[in-house]
Amino acid sequence: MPKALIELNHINKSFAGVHALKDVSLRIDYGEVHCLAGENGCGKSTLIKVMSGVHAPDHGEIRIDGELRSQLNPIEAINSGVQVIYQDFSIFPNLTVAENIALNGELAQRKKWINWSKMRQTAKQALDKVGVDLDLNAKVEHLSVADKQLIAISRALMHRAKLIVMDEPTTALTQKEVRALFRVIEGLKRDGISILFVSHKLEEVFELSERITIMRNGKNVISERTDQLNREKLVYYMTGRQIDESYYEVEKKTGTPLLRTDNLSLKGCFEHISLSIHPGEIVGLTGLLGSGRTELAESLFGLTPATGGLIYRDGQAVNIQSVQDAEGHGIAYVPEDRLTEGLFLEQSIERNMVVSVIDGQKDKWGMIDGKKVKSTVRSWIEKLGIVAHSPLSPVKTLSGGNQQRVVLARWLAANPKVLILNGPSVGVDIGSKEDIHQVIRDLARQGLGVLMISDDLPELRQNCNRVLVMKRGRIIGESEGKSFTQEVWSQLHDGHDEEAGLAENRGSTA
Amino acid sequence: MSNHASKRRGTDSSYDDLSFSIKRWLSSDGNLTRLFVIMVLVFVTMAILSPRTFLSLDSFSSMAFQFPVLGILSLAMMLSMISGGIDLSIVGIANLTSILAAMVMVRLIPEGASAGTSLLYIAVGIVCAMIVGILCGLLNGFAVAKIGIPPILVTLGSMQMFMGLAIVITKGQAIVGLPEQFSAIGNGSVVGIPMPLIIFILCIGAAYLLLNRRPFGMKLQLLGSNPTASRYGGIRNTTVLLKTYALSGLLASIAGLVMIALTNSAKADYGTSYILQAILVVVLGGVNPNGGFGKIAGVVMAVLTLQFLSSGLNALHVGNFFKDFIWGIVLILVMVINVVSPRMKWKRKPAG
Amino acid sequence: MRKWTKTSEFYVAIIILVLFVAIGSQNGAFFSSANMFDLIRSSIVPGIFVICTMMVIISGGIDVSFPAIATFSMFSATKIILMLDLDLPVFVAFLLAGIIGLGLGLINGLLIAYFKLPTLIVTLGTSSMFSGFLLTFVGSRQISNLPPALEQFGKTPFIKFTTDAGITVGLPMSVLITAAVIVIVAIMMKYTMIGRGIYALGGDPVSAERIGFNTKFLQCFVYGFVGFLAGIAGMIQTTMMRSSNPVDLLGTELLIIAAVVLGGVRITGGHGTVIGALLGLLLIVTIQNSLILVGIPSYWQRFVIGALILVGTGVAAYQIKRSSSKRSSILT
Amino acid sequence: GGSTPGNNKGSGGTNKGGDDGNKKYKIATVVKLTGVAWFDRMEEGVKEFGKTTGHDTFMQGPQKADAALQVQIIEDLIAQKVDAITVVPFSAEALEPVLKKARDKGIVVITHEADGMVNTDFNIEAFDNLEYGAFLMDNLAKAMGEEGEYMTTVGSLTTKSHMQWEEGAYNRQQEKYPNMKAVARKLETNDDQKVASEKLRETFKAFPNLKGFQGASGNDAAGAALAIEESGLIGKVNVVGTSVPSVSQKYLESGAMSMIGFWDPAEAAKAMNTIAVKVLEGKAGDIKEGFDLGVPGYNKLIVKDGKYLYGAAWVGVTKENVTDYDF
Ligand SMILES: Nc1ncnc2c1ncn2[C@@H]1O[C@H](COP(=O)(O)OP(=O)(O)OP(=O)(O)O)[C@@H](O)[C@H]1O
Ligand SMILES: Nc1ncnc2c1ncn2[C@@H]1O[C@H](COP(=O)(O)OP(=O)(O)OP(=O)(O)O)[C@@H](O)[C@H]1O
Ligand SMILES: [Mg+2]
Ligand SMILES: [Mg+2]
Repeated sequence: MPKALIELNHINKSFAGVHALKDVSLRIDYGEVHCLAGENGCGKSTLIKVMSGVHAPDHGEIRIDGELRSQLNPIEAINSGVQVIYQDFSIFPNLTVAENIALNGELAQRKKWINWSKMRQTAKQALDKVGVDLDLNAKVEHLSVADKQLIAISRALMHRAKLIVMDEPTTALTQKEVRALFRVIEGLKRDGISILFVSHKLEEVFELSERITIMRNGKNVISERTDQLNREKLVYYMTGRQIDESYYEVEKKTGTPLLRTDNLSLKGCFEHISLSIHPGEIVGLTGLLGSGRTELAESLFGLTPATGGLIYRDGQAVNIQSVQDAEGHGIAYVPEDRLTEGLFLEQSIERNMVVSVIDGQKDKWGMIDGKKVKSTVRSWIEKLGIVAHSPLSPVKTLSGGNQQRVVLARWLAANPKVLILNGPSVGVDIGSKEDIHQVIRDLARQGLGVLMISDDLPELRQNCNRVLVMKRGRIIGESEGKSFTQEVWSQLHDGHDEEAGLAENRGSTA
Repeated sequence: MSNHASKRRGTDSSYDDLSFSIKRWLSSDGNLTRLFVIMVLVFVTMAILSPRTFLSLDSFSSMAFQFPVLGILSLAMMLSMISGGIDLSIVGIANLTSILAAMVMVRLIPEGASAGTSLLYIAVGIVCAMIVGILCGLLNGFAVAKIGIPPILVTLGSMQMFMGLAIVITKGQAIVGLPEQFSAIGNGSVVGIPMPLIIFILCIGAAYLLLNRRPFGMKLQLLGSNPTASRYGGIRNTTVLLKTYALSGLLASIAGLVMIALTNSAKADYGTSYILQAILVVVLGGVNPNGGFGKIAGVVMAVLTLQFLSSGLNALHVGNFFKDFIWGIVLILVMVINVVSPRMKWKRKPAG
Repeated sequence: MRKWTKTSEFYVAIIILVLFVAIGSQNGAFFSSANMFDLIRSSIVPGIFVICTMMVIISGGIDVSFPAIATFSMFSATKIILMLDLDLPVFVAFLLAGIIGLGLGLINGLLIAYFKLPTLIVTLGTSSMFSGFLLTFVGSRQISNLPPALEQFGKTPFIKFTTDAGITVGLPMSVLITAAVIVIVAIMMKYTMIGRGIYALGGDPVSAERIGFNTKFLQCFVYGFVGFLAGIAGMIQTTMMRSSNPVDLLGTELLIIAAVVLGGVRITGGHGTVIGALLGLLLIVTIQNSLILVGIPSYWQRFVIGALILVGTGVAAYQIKRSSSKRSSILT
Repeated sequence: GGSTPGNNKGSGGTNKGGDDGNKKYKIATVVKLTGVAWFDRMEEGVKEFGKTTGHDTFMQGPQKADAALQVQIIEDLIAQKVDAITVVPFSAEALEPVLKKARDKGIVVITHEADGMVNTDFNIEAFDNLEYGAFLMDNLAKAMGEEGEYMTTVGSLTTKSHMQWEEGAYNRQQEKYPNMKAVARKLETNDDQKVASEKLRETFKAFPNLKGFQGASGNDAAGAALAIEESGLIGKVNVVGTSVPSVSQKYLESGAMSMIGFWDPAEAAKAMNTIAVKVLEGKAGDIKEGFDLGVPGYNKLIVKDGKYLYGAAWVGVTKENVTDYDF
């Protein structure tokens, strides 16, 4: 057998009480695009952190270029040619774009002094590779999640790496950037650089990878050439069950819409938005970053009240100036950035779930009714199939998919009439995603109106009656849900105006 | 989907158990257990070092008169710290409000008032103090929540303002001669329990209900751990912060009232050393200075530990500076043990 | 170039200007060279403290022990030199104080880096320990007769001239030390890997470790360096006051932290500049040293200081909140 | 208060002193603050008294100047069942209840710097505060040639004795020196030399004709003198205040300081302890107008209302006699 670029043999790793990796082995050859797949929490990220020197394994060996590395640390791993795009990006919100991209290169060369103009140059090159244009001097905290992800990607790309590990690099990206990233990966592959790729989006997995390693519950299940696998097999290996692509079928809705907006606008963000959502409808909303879709959602939820136009709930004009107003009108919102906007990471699952309904869980003394809370929590854990050791453990100990369900449960518990979902299945594994979709569809069937913001075309296609496309703060088109394909999307979006070729001005839109 | 869910279900069965068990409560938080052990250790050490003075009834009664003020102030500090802030103005509020109360009780009271009348004035004084305490707290809360000034700056500024106002009002002098019925609060006992201790226990009870049983408490803790998420989660951050600082002000005014009852006089600069002590107690008690977490039991144990240490060392006639030295060592030792002991536990039984 | 108008430094600078004009219009003596020099003189020791505090806060921590370290270092160094009874050059005294400070700072650093203890708790604890130890075991009595070299250094002016009114106006040599510290730290924070590492650490400690910063070293460096600077600052205090007082400086930490935060150094870490921290200090020092000039009766002074801190920070905070909430339009 | 020392020394004194005249007592001295030169000196007196008389004497005090801490220390001392507490209150009013408690338990209480204290067996003052302030003013006036502008500082507006000294000085100036004028009064220095120094510089800018400075806290005069020396104002601005010789010697010699006043805290400690022993031995009745405690400065006590005693223990020190003192 020829020498592998990196070889992990019989790796074991435990955290306080959790046996995260059980005798896992992984081999990546030179110039190979390798995909690591598995459900949330099966140990992918941990395995990656082991090979990048962040975690030391309890047992097992790591070989890079055939050489045994017993005391691997991050800087050594980087110097051995292993670059990682971490799932949480690992970038610095307080530093500039240029620094975030160029700093660890300088660090790896053990530089003592900083040459700012050289750093900016390096950063510019790296960004050009991915084809994005960002203000190099902007602080990263003001950028959107997608931009942050692009920075993390650029940072990894600018190195003379032998292996680039990408832990879910596309979660926050829209179609445009995903395509750009894939082109870059093609280029890297031609240069003989190996890629280890983690993604829950199966189309991406099949499009890119040459070999797939599947993990389950901290163990290897199988490692197989991609052409030997198909979608069904992959899903089965990952989840141990069959998941069929299905579509949300409902009859055409008429009558008073649950929610209707009339020429809604917010200065500088969006204008002339008129849309309506009927009971039982799942309306998709998509568009590139900075198209104003998140701002629209946040206005409907009272976070940044609209400055013009009207909102009707059940035909009644309503004034939504605060989150409490929105709640009062039965509107719920699951934000896009789970970690900062959605979750109280250190707090218990229980608290995370009841936060929006806590005022309704009082006993006659005005105290929190422990029994009521517990039964609410338990019922939602069961309804959504949340896997947790105990509802009292911190929510940060859950995997991404389960965390997403907790946020969903929080708002479903408030019994909303209109549910706005911003990226409902970002970073969620295929099985969980299916479960979440089922929950949403069931609720819609019972009369809930859903506005689903997503970049995931299959997700929109499978779940939505209609899909709206936004661009530069306006709705520019609408499509039947089932026929919403890549082509339709491009047609709607790029056909809108001629300046479509211009680079989007990003960076200023947080 | 339901069969899937049932396959994965592994929820800890003790979750449904609503009954209270000290064992579970202590073991639910290792820090609390360790703090308890350390409190007992300090007590035993002091008892061994000076059994006759430290272990006497007089000594306990003396301690019981000493720690309630710091205890109540620590509760006030704890609330703001859970919200992710800090309240440096508590002592300022305590003095300002108690000076107002004292003025009502001393200056406004008519000459030769009957017992009933003076009780009325005492009540008016107490209510005045509490209302002003709440107002002072609201001022802090407004500056933090509405204007967006970092809490440490707000309360540092308002601390100076409140104390400055107290100096302006009193010209720096003490107000003396509080009615005897009022001093009884500071120096009297009910069935052998000193009044200040009773007031402290009442404050603990109220704070416990508020923090652990009222929705407000949960909101406060959630807000403290992630203010952005709490806004997205439908919590009125402004209201919660206003309430928090107002409560902190209220508790401070209660502490102030106990303080003037103990000293039978009110002055602008009483208890200034309590600010840092309260921070110390609160962090030793396990309250996260970044917000989100805090257990009242921890704070109470920390106050007691400090008191045992302080009275024990006084009994040994060591200098006060040596007390500082020991106190610093104990604080750091506690924290190191908190970090080291769970690590050791994992080593003993991995993957438990 | 609209961007720097969004920074807190900008607003603090504006507030300082407004304050200068307001005070100057009340009393022209405010703009006299004597007064300006006095403001600088008052900032010599706090200036170093502000730099220390800024570094610690940027690194994501907080240090309340620097006054205790400064006092410990200056007092024990003075005592040691008096005991040796040699006519040592003055830099030996500074070096000695610095090294003692470094040692104490490293205690903080090691506890924080290796046990991952919350910085506030560690420094509260060590602060109590250091000053307790000093006063119990080293001495508690003010030293009024300094070693000759120190006394001489304290008396040597850097600049000195006599005004028309016949007052000698000047600055002590130690102002050079503070200036050097400011320049060195400013360069270090901006142009060295250690400086950027401190920012990275404050921005996201986990990521800092992942991209290869030695975070333990960085934390030890920050607290050690700050200890060293505090020791130097303590010795400056001794030479400026021409006596070494073991309870001096204690209790100044909160105001220094306030000055730093006022200057736009974010208490949560990762953000801040030397200029900002110094502006914050200038604002506080100006307020404290101008109340008599403006004619505020002594009974009201404390109240006015508090109110000005609230108003100053309030205006700055409000402006920043407003400017950051303004989005640039995405509409065409 | 109508109480006389005789009926109040009561229980503690008689039942302890009764059996044996040579009984050794446990006497605690509680001071405002430890770690400052002043109270270090007092501790010397406390120790010396213990050594010469054989009583168990010791000194305690808070590490920060705070009434609440002092209350706590006394609470603990009551629990320790000492025979007598002699105390220098940070804030006299704040100690009334706890000292009452002490006396109720039969502990003898002697106070110092707490004129008018109710719950005490005896309060002994080194002197009358107003008179001491006037004494300092006389010296300042002399240095200033009885005319010109002057300023006064106090450690804190809440420190009663400082305020009384300042009042005494101001009253004396109003009475006797009409050509003098107070341009800034009672500036707070927080007992900090640096602050005192800055206050003088600032006041001088606001009032360029300033000729005099009177400081109350032990650090004020030295801070002001430093500023004067550095600003080349020696001879233009005159400084008097309370200080100790070891701190002010060099300024007195350079002329930056005209004169300092103080009383020897060691002697005050001895005086307090002597009175405490007298009361414990049941001889409180001896203490009458003109009584000699056998301590320098307290050889001819003035007695007011039965239990308020005054010595004449202040010392004025100038360049000439500063070397006579070694603390
Ligand atoms: N820092 C940690 N502390 C404790 N336990 C951890 C830690 N990191 C991971 N684990 C445990 O390791 C297990 C696997 O984690 P890991 O992050 O590798 O999963 P993953 O496969 O990357 O998940 P995903 O695919 O969703 O990213 C989890 O069950 C978790 O309990
Ligand atoms: N700090 C932690 N403590 C305990 N467990 C943790 C911690 N961080 C992560 N985990 C565990 O690690 C597992 C994986 O988490 P992670 O978020 O990496 O999952 P993931 O597979 O990447 O999920 P997703 O694909 O949805 O992003 C989870 O099961 C979680 O329980
Ligand atoms: Mg992962
Ligand atoms: Mg994941």
